[in-house]
Amino acid sequence: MADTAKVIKILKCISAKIRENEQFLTDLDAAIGDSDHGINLARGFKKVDEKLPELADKDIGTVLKQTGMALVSTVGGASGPLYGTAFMKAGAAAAGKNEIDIDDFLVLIEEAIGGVKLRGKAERGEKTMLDAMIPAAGAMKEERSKGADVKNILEAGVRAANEGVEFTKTIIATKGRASYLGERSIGHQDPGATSFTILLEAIEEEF
Amino acid sequence: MADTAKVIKILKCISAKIRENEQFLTDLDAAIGDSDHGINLARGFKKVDEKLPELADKDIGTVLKQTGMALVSTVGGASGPLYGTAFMKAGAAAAGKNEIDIDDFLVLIEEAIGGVKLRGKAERGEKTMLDAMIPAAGAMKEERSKGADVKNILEAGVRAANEGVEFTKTIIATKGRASYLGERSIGHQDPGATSFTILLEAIEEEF
Amino acid sequence: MKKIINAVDQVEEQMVDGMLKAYPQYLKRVDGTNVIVRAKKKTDKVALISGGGSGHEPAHGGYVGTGMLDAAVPGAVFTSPTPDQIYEGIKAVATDKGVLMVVKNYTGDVMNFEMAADMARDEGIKVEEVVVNDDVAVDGSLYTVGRRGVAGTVFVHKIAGAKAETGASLKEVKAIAEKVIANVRSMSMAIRPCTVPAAGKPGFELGDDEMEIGIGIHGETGTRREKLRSADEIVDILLEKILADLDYSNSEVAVMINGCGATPLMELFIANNRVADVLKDKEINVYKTFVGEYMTSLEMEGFSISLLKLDDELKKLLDERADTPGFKII
Amino acid sequence: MKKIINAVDQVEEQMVDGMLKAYPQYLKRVDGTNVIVRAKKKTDKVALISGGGSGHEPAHGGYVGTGMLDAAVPGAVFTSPTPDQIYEGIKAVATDKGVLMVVKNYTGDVMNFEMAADMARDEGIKVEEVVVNDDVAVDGSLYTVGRRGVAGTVFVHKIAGAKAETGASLKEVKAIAEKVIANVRSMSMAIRPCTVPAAGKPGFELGDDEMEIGIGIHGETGTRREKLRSADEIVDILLEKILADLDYSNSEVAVMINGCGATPLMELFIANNRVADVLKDKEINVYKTFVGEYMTSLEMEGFSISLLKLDDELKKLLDERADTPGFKII
Ligand SMILES: Nc1ncnc2c1ncn2[C@@H]1O[C@H](COP(=O)(O)OP(=O)(O)O)[C@@H](O)[C@H]1O
Ligand SMILES: Nc1ncnc2c1ncn2[C@@H]1O[C@H](COP(=O)(O)OP(=O)(O)O)[C@@H](O)[C@H]1O
Ligand SMILES: [Mg+2]
Ligand SMILES: [Mg+2]
Ligand SMILES: [Mg+2]
Ligand SMILES: [Mg+2]
Repeated sequence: MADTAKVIKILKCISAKIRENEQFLTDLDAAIGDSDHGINLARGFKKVDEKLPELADKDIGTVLKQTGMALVSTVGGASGPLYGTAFMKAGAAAAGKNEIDIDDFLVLIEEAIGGVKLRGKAERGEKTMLDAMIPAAGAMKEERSKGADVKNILEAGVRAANEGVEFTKTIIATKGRASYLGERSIGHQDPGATSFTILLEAIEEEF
Repeated sequence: MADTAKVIKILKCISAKIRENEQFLTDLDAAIGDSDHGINLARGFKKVDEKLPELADKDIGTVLKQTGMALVSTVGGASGPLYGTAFMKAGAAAAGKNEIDIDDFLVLIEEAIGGVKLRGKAERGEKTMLDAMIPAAGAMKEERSKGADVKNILEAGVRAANEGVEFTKTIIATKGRASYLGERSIGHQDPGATSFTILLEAIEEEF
Repeated sequence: MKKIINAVDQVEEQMVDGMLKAYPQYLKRVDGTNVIVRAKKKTDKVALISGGGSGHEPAHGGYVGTGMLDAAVPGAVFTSPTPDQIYEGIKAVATDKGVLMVVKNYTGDVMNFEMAADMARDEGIKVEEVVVNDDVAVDGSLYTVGRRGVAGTVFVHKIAGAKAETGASLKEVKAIAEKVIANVRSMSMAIRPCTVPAAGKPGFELGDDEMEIGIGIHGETGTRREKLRSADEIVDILLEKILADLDYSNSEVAVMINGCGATPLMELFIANNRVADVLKDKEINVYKTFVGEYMTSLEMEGFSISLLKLDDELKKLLDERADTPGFKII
Repeated sequence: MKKIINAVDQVEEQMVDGMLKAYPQYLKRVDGTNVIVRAKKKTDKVALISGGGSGHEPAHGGYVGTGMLDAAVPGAVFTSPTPDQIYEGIKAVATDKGVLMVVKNYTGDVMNFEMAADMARDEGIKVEEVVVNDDVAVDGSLYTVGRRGVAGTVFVHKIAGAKAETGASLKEVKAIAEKVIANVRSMSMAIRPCTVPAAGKPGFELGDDEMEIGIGIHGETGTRREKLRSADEIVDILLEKILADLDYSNSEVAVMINGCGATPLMELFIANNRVADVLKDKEINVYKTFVGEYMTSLEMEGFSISLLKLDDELKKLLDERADTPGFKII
């Protein structure tokens, strides 16, 4: 179970981890993109950090929506609208809620994925963040259906996300900037899939 | 004694030596100038080379004047007008002559120096080609007054020119491009003094 | 990283400040944003707005002015601006005739501009969009997100800007912009990479005898790496791809030889020397040539060639007066 | 050496060819030379001629056109043109009103131009000369050949060009050129050297954390080497020297922030941001600012600041229409 305070704690942890990995994510983007993914997300989550204090007495839906709006208005590039939409969709699904459990969380993740797909017009297998998001959601749903506990569910999600990142190394990008490289994109992991995995790791740590 | 054929042979030797030293002279100019002295002179003496065949039946004055004009119209920069004027002045002094001896040669050198001084408004000690030319002329005149033979006279000239080059390392430039460097020009030899020394070495070899 | 800057997190802001202080007769800022608009708002025409990451100067702020853009929205270096900034730009220049957004075809740019357009439409502003995709380096096939927008975008600004200045309707301005897009193709190469300030190191490394062919404008590698060749051979490689993509035969063209940011003009002219010869050989008539830095990638060294196929209408609009800091037609 | 060229001994010729092919509406060549003249000779005015080594593009060929030069004579890279070429240029543009040569103060340039002037005078052509020496990096003391001519030269072209266009006499045009020279000061720095193509290697080496202060426009080292500093600190160093050399207090100025060839416009704008602030602080009023590449040194990275002190006459002439490939005032 997570209340607003916990959600805020999770968001702080996400923010810290993303900002720690700024250079790493930027370097990944240098290989197959334009050297800004870490910079973009770090700028965005810095803004999120600044906004969180004033959200302490809001419902979870509002917290997530405001997080999404902060990202949309600071990140820019492709990942700004995508992560922004993801958080805003999750926020909409959590509207009015002051507590969420793991089932709610799985719904939010589904909503977030739906938002990313719609906004980016992409599917799994195109070497994007979706290649970490979709398998992670699938694995978590499966663990849940087996009756696993929260910790195991989230661990399974992180594992699947990491496998998704590994998988992105083996495929050609057909969406986003990396698609311009054609064959040259093979061998490199997708920055967005990587940043999502970092984000999920933070959730796993703090949920 | 040198007739037109010999003068042409000397000029060919000068040209060959200057062109061999193109990179060396350019590197010297890189240190305290603009990296073009060797390139400039090589371009000029290439043109002289092309012109020499048609001068075979001309008097020495004409050969030297034409050499000067070829240099003026191809070298550019500071050294073009200076070397060009030097050869044209020497040519004027040799007008109509079909043979010159060492005494004539010393007159031609004096004329050349006068031309350079006038054109460049410089004196000895300003870190220019004059710092090789003037001591070389002085040393040759002295050897001559002692009754030395042609070989010894020219050797003395080359020695003095080389000493002049060494001397340029110790002084600040006050003329030409190197003067912009102030103290920073100390320690570097002057490209123009060096190219004159190479030229005199060619004369010594072939006279 | 060696740059003439103050701090990596201030480059965009100080760049915009420096531009505004240089050209107060042309430009001003929308308060509280980095959005650049004309010093004097024009109200009787369709407003043109463009933008994209910073690092492409003079694009796009330098093209704000008479006969070209009404607003330019710069993002962080090589990063599409955010919807709220674009929305501020749209609001600042919107007229009753509407707003045309000139967007370069990148996932981020398209998404951010479209989100902003939705916000503006909610306010009752008429907004239309064109997406420039002139880069033939990448196939516009199913397996990519389509061709990228590069230097050809400047022709869109120029010609749609001239059309807007006539008082034409949003539909007409959009149609002419789309005509330019349909008729312009570009391709680029680089011999030296660039460094995003906040990243601190170059996007890629190149050997002393190597070049990248088919680069974009965001410091990324190209479609292939090759041994460096002569200027003429490089031009031939780029032109071949451009001429294969669109039928230019028997047509008149405008040529743009665009430096990537650190390319000396001397080298651009040497490139143009070959471009002119090849086009002459192929009986493609050069109507006008533009050589310079129009759409750069920080301090990247390299160049792009853009060919715009012209008809009488496009020629006339290309020749119309333009008075902006970065592009002038007298 | 990494350059987009064909052969080191062809760069000057192919550069001029490429420039002429880009701008046939503005430029043509004097047959058998590399001299660039206006496509249409103007006969009712004093003819302005300038030149110098190549490698400074757009200078000087790019400034040939209405309101600026009548002829530009390019030499080999960084090497003054020869008297015979300059003489051809003078002959091609000479009018009954006479010819004004705008020469930058370098031993070579001055000697070659003066030899050409002598040749032209022998033919009965009226020729006068002004020598530009705006670079305050070097003292104009007894121990040098005086200050160098650098980017401030472009202001001389512009203003003397505008004056000539009015039909003024040779004496008047020369006087206004000298007024500009008396009132313009410049200073430069670099963070990356350049390579003369035929030399094959850079004129100097700089560490990753070093800069040269007080460079000229021929790829040479400056008056001193320092640790690289912030853009603002660099501007302060350059401006201090300029402002100490001429009394600009309570005056209006034109500012030129000139890139050395490989400096991204972003960095020039960041520099201008500081220049504008400092001048404001000192109550020196900026009348007009020019940011771009006006007088380059191949692919050198760095910039110069030029300040021209204005009065009403200079302001008016600065604002006159100019239409050349490299400089336009509408
Ligand atoms: N259409 C898309 N759908 C989903 N994710 C995408 C899409 N396009 C790009 N991405 C993700 O965005 C990441 C790049 O983000 P970022 O570098 O911040 O933006 P940009 O590509 O505009 O520079 C990619 O690694 C990829 O995971
Ligand atoms: N005023 C002068 N008098 C005599 N020699 C000079 C003068 N100015 C320059 N020089 C000589 O010219 C040389 C440089 O020639 P060069 O590099 O070809 O021309 P530039 O300096 O125009 O690039 C110097 O090394 C110096 O010897
Ligand atoms: Mg990116
Ligand atoms: Mg030199
Ligand atoms: Mg980006
Ligand atoms: Mg020189």
